[in-house]
Amino acid sequence: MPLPQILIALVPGLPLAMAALLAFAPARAAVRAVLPLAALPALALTLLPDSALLAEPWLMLGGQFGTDPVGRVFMGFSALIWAAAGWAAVGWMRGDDHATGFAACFLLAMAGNLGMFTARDVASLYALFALMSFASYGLVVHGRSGSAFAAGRIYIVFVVAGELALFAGLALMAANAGSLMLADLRAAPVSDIAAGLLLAGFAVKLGIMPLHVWLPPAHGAAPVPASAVLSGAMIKAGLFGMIAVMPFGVAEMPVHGTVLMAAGLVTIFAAGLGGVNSDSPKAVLGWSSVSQMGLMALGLGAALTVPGAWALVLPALMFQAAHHGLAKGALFLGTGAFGAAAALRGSWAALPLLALPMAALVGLAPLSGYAAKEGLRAALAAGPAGWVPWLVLALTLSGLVTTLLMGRYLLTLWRQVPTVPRAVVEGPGWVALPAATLAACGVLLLGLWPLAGFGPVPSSWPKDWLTQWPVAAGVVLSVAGAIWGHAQRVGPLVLLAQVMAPWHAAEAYGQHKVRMTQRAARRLARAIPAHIDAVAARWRLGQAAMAAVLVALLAVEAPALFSQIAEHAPFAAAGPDLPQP
Amino acid sequence: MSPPDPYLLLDLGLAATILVLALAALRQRDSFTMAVVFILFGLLVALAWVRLDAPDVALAEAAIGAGVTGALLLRTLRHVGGERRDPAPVPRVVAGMLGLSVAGFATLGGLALMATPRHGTGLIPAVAARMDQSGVEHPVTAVLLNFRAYDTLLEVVVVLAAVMAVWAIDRTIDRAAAPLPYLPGVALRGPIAGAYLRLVLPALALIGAYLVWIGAYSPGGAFQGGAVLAAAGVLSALARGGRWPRTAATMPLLRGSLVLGVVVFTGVGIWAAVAGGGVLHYPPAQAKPLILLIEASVALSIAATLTALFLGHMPQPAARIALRKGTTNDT
Amino acid sequence: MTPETIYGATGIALFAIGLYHALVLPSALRRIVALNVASVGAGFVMVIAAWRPGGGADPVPHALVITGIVVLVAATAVALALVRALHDADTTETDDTP
Amino acid sequence: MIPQIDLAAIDWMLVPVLAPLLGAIAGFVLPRAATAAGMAGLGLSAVGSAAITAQVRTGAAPSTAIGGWEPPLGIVLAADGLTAAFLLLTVVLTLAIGTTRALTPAPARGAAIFWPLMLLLVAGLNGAFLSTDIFNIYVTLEVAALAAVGLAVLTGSAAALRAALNYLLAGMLGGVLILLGIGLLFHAHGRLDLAGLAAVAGSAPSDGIALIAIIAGLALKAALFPLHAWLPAAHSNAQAPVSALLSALVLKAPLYVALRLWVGVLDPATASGTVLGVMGAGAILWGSVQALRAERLKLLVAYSTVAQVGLISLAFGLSAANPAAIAWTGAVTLMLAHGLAKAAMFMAAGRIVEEVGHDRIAELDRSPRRPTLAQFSFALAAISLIGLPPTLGFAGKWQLMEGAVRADAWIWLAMAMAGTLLSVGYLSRVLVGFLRFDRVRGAVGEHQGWTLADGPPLLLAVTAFGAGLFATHIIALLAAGAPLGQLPGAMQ
Repeated sequence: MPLPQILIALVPGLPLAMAALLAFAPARAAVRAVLPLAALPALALTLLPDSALLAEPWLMLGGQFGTDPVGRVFMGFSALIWAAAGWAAVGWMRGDDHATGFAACFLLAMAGNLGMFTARDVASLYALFALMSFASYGLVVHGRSGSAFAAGRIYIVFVVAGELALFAGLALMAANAGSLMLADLRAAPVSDIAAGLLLAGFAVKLGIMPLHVWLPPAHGAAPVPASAVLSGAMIKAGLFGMIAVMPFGVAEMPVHGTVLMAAGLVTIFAAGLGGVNSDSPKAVLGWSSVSQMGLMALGLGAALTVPGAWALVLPALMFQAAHHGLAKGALFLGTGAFGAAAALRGSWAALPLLALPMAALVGLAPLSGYAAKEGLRAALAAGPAGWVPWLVLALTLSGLVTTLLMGRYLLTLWRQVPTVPRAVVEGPGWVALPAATLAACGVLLLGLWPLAGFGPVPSSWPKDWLTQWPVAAGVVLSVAGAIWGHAQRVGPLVLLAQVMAPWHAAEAYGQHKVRMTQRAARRLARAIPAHIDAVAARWRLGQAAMAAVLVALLAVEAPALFSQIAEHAPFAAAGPDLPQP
Repeated sequence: MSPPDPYLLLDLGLAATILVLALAALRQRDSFTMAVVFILFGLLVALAWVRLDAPDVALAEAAIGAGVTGALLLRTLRHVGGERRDPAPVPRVVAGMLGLSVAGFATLGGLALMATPRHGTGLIPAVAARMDQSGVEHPVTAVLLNFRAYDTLLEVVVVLAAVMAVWAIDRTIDRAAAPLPYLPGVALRGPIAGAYLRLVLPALALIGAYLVWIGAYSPGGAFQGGAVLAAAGVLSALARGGRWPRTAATMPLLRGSLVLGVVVFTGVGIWAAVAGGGVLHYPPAQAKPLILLIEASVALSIAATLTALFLGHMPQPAARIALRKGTTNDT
Repeated sequence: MTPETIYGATGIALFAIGLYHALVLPSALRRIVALNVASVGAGFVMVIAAWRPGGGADPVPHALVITGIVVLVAATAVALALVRALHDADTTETDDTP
Repeated sequence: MIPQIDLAAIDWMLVPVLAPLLGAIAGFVLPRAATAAGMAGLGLSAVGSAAITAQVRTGAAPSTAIGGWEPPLGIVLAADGLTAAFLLLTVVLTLAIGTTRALTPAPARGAAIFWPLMLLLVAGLNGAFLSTDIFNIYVTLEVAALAAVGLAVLTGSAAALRAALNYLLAGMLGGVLILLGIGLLFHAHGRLDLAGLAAVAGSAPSDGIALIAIIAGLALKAALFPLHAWLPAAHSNAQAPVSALLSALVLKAPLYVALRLWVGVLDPATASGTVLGVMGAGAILWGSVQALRAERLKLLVAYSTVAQVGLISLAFGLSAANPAAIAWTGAVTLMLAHGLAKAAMFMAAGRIVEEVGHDRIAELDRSPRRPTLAQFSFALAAISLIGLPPTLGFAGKWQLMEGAVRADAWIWLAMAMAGTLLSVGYLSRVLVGFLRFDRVRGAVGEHQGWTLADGPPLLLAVTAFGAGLFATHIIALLAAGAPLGQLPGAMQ
């Protein structure tokens, strides 16, 4: 078997094999120590130019795997993030009681996430996507705390709902297309229901409002290395899924496009509000991810409305995904580094590490974030005419939102220093070095992008420095907000209480209502089946059912029966009898 | 048009009586009367089937459907001393619904049956054409033991499965506290009963053997003969108070006689396969002796299994029974 | 009217009587009897399927009915054994056995 | 001199019936050797089933006229892909259950009688799968039914006796209904072989009534809602290996026969399919709701069987919507998946009860004893039952969905989806208990209670989980040589 095909098999195969090895106690320590290596086949495959095809007709419903330029871009940055997070996890999990379980979930999710970029058929794509989603549950609840289980509960509810929507949508598309190959799916016409189900299913992973509910708590609850891959790599899987199955650039679906764009517009700003009201630094980062995914929704919606724009939108979205993944991964790992530094009494020491990815995220020139925004701006300009001004405005203002969120992030970081395990305090390099690597890769992205084969890097050097105004405004607003908030805390508390009183009252009332409704629902859920049970017993369900079944079958068969009986005339003479022997 | 049937009135009367007896058996208050009416019902059904040119079936219904089932019913009633009714009967509304739907089903079914012409020839020519290869002269026996012998083999297996299931049920009962399994009060003991048994048992055995033998030529056969032999077995068991013989040595012998029919049947089938014909494909020359061999062993097994079903408990070594009778709450 | 119609109707009627009572009767013992009645009804249908006006009946349905009778007596025996065992179990339950 | 035996020329068709039969007799006559005789019988029948499957795979359509008598007079045994799949399922499940039984120390009651009864059950089921004669199928079903009742009482509790009585009465009623249907069919057409009936069925007025009687009888035997009242008690009060047999295997026989009659013999366009589909939908909802409420683990698993049987019979509803489009292979794959997963679940549940000492779901997370392997098997089986990829359940559900989409049967599709969602709900009740440790009093002994008996359920669960990877093979097998007509909608 040639090398590329071996690598394709290894992309999900190596992590799965390592996960299987964890079942053997003697091998556990060794496997946990080489966690980052599991992402190497994917990295290597990214560098191979050819798209190799590996067909496994025996696998599930006939699996086919291969690489193409889009998949390789996703695989490249995702594998980098997985490797860095794995590296950090080696240190983070030292001495943790549940380290083996974490490693198993981590490897399974990695296999799903990296493997799905090579899938060429629906069943494999869905299977790997589901593997990633369900294995991540283990990452979210790893802390075993009440809040972790609460976050996990919300997470799993959304995952199951999303998987159901995806399953139904994919089955519909596959049936329409008459094939299980993704390429055929993209070429076939798609029904509105199928498109809606698919967009909704993948949007759950992307965290586009109103399907974002699970994301901030989950990203906040997971341990730092897990948050990094959740936010950096895994939510991009939703974007890849949409690109892989939907007929972008072919079909024109104005309704779906409009809904997506509207959701994106809301997401960008509402997520900002959510983040500013959040108290935990990692949850703030989660909200920031939601806000950034709103940008993705804008691009996708524009391309659905005007298929011609897809040629521009696709590279812009991929660049944005790669940039955001690397920067966000670095920031999450950096949060861990900050915790370690704070424990060593040198919070400031971690700031340089955080500065670079933060600057990239807010879109400061000449970093990758600015380039990403410029690319997206150019692409959106080809979108639907009526929407373009709004889209561009939203894109510009998103810089302001992100800056505010970063300010909030720093503030909460300072107030609520994240706790880190002893192993990381003793060796801060375990998180600092991977974070720095990812940040550096973010810078290198500008240089490496042309190799991906999607044209040159969008301009990263602004012609007019005034375009940076949202960042400046955001910084000013953040500082002002922080000062004002501080003043409020020490100042006239009574005034604050009065201002906030209606809010609190409304909140308490709402909570009370929700609790009552929940209790009533629970009581009903218990009472109704019990009542039906009692009635069924009293009325002898078993016996009455026989009557019901007989009547139903008779009713269904009666017309044919009557017509046949009438045809044969009742009491007909018997058929020809046998002559006497 | 066929000429009017002189027996038509008899048919109508017989049919009406059968229906009335069925209803009477089911709606009768007293359980014992119910069992007796049910046996009567079975005998009249047998009569109707004789009228319909089905003497073999009639014999089977009389011996097994009425006789064995009736004996089982009476034996159960004796054990439980009357019926136990559900505390809450089926509500009238449900019963009414059921009655309506079953009546609808029956009306439509009856109409459809009337409207359907009976299949002209059935399998009569198919059987007639192959009778000379079957090894026996009686067509029903030819069907049971040659043409559809596989069905009959499985039928014997069903009876064997019933014995195993009954013994499994018997195993679940805690005998230390439960009533003794046998039938006190119906024991056939004393000099008169003994003389009666000495007279009746050989006669029954003779009748059973004759029925098996005659099956090759005319109505009769393994199942009917086996049922008569079972009557002999039950009577001799009643002479011991409804118990198996006490000697533990009877265990393997008893189990052997229970499975004898299946073993011989299967053995002959496999032998035929090894001999080259295929499973249960008797060589025409040996068909008759083989069929008689199978019939004899199946009849013995049927007799043993029906007796076992009637007694309803596993044979136990004598020592254990004595222990149980002596002390009720040992260990 | 022929014996076929008379006994065909009798068979279906017996089946219906048995089916109805197998579902509504209050004691397990009677339900077992009712099932036996229903099975006799099914037997009637087969016996008239075999019957020919001039004599010379079809032997195959006869064999089937015999098989059906034996199968049903086996099932009846098991059901009655269960009735007896349940009776014993309930008797011991009401006693003050530990 | 060694006699030359031509293996290919051996007629394997009766081996899966006669081998367990002889094993049962040997075990019955020699109770001390019951285990050995039982395993030998199962092994020999496994060889026969494998040989038949091999013949089917090569494209041959093996069939044997017993005694050399051709239909319509004689009885013919025949095998196609569908038969082979169910023979294999029987082999895998009975070997696993038998091995568990052989590995566990014998229980006090009914130790010796278990083996002959189980082998008679296997003989009956294999006979039903292989037969092409409708009366012969009735007799084989009765063999299986009586043996199953004998097995169900082995726990010896009064509850088990009561449940077994209801089980037997339901089975007898079903059998009598089927017998009436057979009588009507013979009356009108004068034959009993399925192939012959297929050509003429539907032409006589009484065929409709025969169809109703047979369907009602089979539905009663398969515990299709609302005729399921006997099932939960019978399945939850039996010993664990017996529950596994009853739920995973015995229920499949009437479903298999229904499928055979539906696809091959009766008129599939009949609107009765809608009735069966509605019953299936009711089963999904009712079974799931009861499973959500159940307080005992085994009762939950038993109710989940009710729901899963409903899911399988949705296929009949789909066939009413558009007979040409429905993928029966999906329904069959689901049956196989449910068989494997449910057997693993019941046996794992039995192990959990053994280790923890009770099966109250609400208190499972309080137990300091955690039979980890059994819990793992249960979880894997649950994943297959829910139908997550790459399990066999997923493969089945996927094909069923595709059939539903092609038939434009939106309501049935929504019902199947609801069933999936509900199964996540009730199974997660149990799985969450496995994962929680915060309510344990005392030290947690995570690795207590590994015994050899954990092996077979684990193996079954892994098979149910991993077999989805080889779904194409299963689909190809189902499409292989079909004496009664290929399953419509088979994917190539």
